[in-house]
Amino acid sequence: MPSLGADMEAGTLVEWLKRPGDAVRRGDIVAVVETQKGAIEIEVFEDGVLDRLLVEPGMKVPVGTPLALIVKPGEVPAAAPAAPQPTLSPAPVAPSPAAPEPEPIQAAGPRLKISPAAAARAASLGVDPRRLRGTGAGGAITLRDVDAAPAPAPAAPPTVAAPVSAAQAMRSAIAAAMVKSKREIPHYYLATTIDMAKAAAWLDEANRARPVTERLLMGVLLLKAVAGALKEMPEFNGYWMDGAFTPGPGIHVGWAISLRTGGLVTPAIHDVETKSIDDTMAALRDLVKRARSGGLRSSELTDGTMTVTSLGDQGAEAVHGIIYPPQVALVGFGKLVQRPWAVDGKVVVRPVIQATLAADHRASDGHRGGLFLTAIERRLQEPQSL
Amino acid sequence: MTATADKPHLTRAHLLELLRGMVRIRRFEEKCAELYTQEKIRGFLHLYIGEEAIAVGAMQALAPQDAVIATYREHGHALARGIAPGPLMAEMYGKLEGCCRGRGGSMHVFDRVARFYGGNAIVGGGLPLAVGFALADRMAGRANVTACFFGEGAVAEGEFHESMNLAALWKLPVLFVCENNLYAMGTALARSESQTDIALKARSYGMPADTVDGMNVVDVEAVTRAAVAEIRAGHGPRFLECKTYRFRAHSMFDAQLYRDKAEIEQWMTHDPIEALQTWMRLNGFLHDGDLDAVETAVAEEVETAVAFAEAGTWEPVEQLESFVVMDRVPQ
Amino acid sequence: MNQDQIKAAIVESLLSVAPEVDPEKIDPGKDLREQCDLDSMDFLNFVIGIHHSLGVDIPEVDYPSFISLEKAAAYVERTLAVR
Amino acid sequence: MSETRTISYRDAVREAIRDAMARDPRVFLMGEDVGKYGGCYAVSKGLLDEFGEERIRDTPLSEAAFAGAGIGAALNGMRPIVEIMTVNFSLLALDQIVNNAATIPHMSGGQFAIPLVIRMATGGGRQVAAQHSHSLEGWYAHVPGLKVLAPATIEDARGMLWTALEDPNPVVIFEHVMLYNMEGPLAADAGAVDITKAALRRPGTDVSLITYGGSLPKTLAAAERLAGQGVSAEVVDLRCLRPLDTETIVASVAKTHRAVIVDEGWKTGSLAAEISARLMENAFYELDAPVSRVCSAEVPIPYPKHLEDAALPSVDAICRAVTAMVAVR
Repeated sequence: MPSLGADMEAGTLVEWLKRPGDAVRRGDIVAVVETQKGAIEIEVFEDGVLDRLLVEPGMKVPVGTPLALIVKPGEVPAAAPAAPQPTLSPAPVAPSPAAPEPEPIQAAGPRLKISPAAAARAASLGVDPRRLRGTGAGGAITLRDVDAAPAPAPAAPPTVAAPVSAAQAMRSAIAAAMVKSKREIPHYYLATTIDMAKAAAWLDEANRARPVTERLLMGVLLLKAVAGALKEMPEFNGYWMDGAFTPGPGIHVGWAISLRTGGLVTPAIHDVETKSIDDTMAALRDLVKRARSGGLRSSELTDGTMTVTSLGDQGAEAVHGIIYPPQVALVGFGKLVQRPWAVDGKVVVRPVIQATLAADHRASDGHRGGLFLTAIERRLQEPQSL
Repeated sequence: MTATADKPHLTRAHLLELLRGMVRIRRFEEKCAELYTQEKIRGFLHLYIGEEAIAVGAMQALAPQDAVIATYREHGHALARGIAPGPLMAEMYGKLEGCCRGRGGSMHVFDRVARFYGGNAIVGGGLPLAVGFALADRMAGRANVTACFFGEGAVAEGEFHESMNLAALWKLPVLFVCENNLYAMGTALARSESQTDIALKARSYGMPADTVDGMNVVDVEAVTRAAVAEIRAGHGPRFLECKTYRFRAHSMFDAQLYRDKAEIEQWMTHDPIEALQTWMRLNGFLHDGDLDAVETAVAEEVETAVAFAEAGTWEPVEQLESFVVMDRVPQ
Repeated sequence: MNQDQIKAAIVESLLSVAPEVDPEKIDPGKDLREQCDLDSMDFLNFVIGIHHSLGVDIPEVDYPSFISLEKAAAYVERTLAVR
Repeated sequence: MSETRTISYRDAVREAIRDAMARDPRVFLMGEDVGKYGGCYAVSKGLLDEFGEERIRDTPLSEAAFAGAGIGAALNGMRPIVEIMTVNFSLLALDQIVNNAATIPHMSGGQFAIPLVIRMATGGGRQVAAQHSHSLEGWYAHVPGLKVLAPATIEDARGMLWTALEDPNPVVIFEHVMLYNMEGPLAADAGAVDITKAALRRPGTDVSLITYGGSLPKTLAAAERLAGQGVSAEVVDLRCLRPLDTETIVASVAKTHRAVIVDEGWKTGSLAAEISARLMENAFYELDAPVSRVCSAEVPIPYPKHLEDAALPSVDAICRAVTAMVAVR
């Protein structure tokens, strides 16, 4: 029974494709074996004649057990070993076929120097430790390194030291997450344009009285408005896992931050709906600053319960985002623009913003999505209550 | 026969009891040797054959509340102290029904009821324990005696001298019984001691000491009774040197290269059992059929003991670690 | 505080929000937000950094004065001189 | 919190002995110079006058005999406290302690227990050289059938003895010579303490410093210094060297992910080695760095002060071990 993978301990012979007396050539498929990973064809690596079958179909035998005897041309058949014994006979079938699983990237290299605790945490977070640089004694990868590592999904504070590989790693992580999202999540999209005159006026007024360190940005009003709407309609806050919706443990809003060195991260601000607007602003400022300097923790990068992406004043007017799995919703804001706007039957110029919702149709429907955008809009008309 | 008088009462019944006590040890141990070759008994097996008069004679002088501490050659003392042959044999088998659940084996016999505290297989190691036993009795105001048996090999150990000194210094109620069989395993006394008069060593600590023919059970009993009476009266420790000889090898795996066959044969003419029989017969204490009756009774005891051991069970391995840490002091 | 120290402090604040930037390559006369791809949050952090290191208060209406390194340095110099 | 008073470790041990003697007439103290002299370390000073020669019993220099006598007396109903001047001298009594005290309950199939307490001084630091300074408690901690304690605080010096006397097993208590003069607060109503659990002497998050006995004050001092360097060290006092409280050790390391063991014994075959092995067995996947040990240099403890200092674990050595583990960035 050939070892078809490091974790294979035994296999069940399903059928023989050759009979005793048949000539076999290197590369021939002689049997089918059922393993814990499914049925696998068994090839031989010798030329000769199949002399005797040692294992009957239906028998489960450990790896290493001879399945059959092959007699090479001109060779006299040796006495068969008592079947099935895990001993080597003159010419056991298929001693070591190519492993069906792809080999780990560094399989042949030196053993990775990583602390046991760091290895365990990396495994639980899905972080590939071979991509990390160790800062522990002797260059060992420690818990700190794992915590500071790019999360497996779109994430990673790039370091100046290794921009190329980090950026590549992030790119591939983003690619994996986005492909998974587009493949698995049935997105639906809604959009609405929101009059931001009241919010802008309130913001100007508020900031005029504030020292520079306490000033607010429009982004924080948007964030608070979304958090309030999420509290009202919790079906947009949480995860789709194992075929069902699980509400998030809190309203932890992921904030998409585009990195100038490439890629983006979506670190979460925890419990936004219970934070004051000033605290939310402080958290957001801190988060952006740390995203720029590479100080984000991997846990921040993975525990958002929904995501907001705001393109800001340099961006486009609307964004139709891709949900970050296993979340179920993403709200996008375009840039603030001055547009003609009908008020009381007259056209006036107003600052407006386009809000879009990308939502998982498995978790919610379009009608509810519309109400959700409306809830955001309503909140932005009462900025003093945010 | 009362056990506390300071002189033996040489009645026919008592003499027969002494005879039976020695024969019991002899036949029991002969059976042990046989069982050893059958691998029923393993480990070390040290036979007392030839020295029976000492254990049997000395035990006559002890009361039930007294304590006995012996060595790894202690089957004789255990039987003479009243430990039943069945549990003793089961202990040699290593069976759960043994007097120590089989955990001690031949060299480590303990019995709470008999106040029998080993079974100490470190030569000299039992002497400090005896001092402590006696100290406890003294402090608690109990008129008990602790009898401590050891061989002449122990005399070379520091623990012997420390214990002699401490017992004498504190006037503790200890009876030290040295069974001088002339060989410490294979080393003759003269090859290991600068002073071969062992009683003299005890006297040097101010401890009264007697030397007695250890092949004569009546003499041993008489001397022991006198010593125990002194000790119990609060006059401090006493020392007995019993001259004796072991007829068998040190243990089962011993070619006896260290002593002549002629020497062994010479000593075997002083067999304590035969000596008692002869003396009893000469003095009219041994009647026809007495010997057969003793042998028959003892044979039955030994047979019953072997059957008891054979029928015994093995302690479950799950209990391996019990009694390492005790959860209470057994009362 | 001389001009060089002021410029150094401004550059340091810029680097705290855009660590990947090479200060040598910045055109002191051009818009920082375009050159360094700063968003509003970065810009706010940049201004706050200058406030912390140089001790000048910066009203929101004066944000346009920080659009380039040159303008920012001139603004700070002026403000400090007035004090 | 009840009222406290300041008391030395020495006086706390004496109070514990006095308290035990008063509580139980079966208790007595036996050892070299415990009576007339007042104890080599003055622990039993004054007790002879109070309790008399029967119960405060000077012995000849016969470690084997009086340790064995303690075992015999315990087997025969008493609750002896045997004092051996130093652990080095206890080697003369090793036969009795290891071959008798530790084996008889098991060999006898549980027929007997040995409720005996043996106290002895241990450790270096007083320039008394290589036959009075060693830390051999790890040897005793190796032996099944013994319990081994190392009181490192005033409270434990006061409280461990009575609990040990109530224990049905032979208990060996190691008092580090450098602790006798240590003074500290003790609750007015201080009494018996648990002898099964290790104690958290200082909480921390970055590294667990696991120690016992005379090394505890040094370890606490090191933790304080490390705090000034931004390293939060947790200090675990083993208290009981056999059986070891693996649970507490593992819980601490599971929190900090790093361990430095401070043990005045020699490194080779030491208690520190045992603790390290237990961390491998029970906390391997919690470890973020190899376990480190600060032990005595592998030399007989020398006489000159500068060499003795260099041989024993020090605050500097502990800090260095921690820094090497925590601060590499």
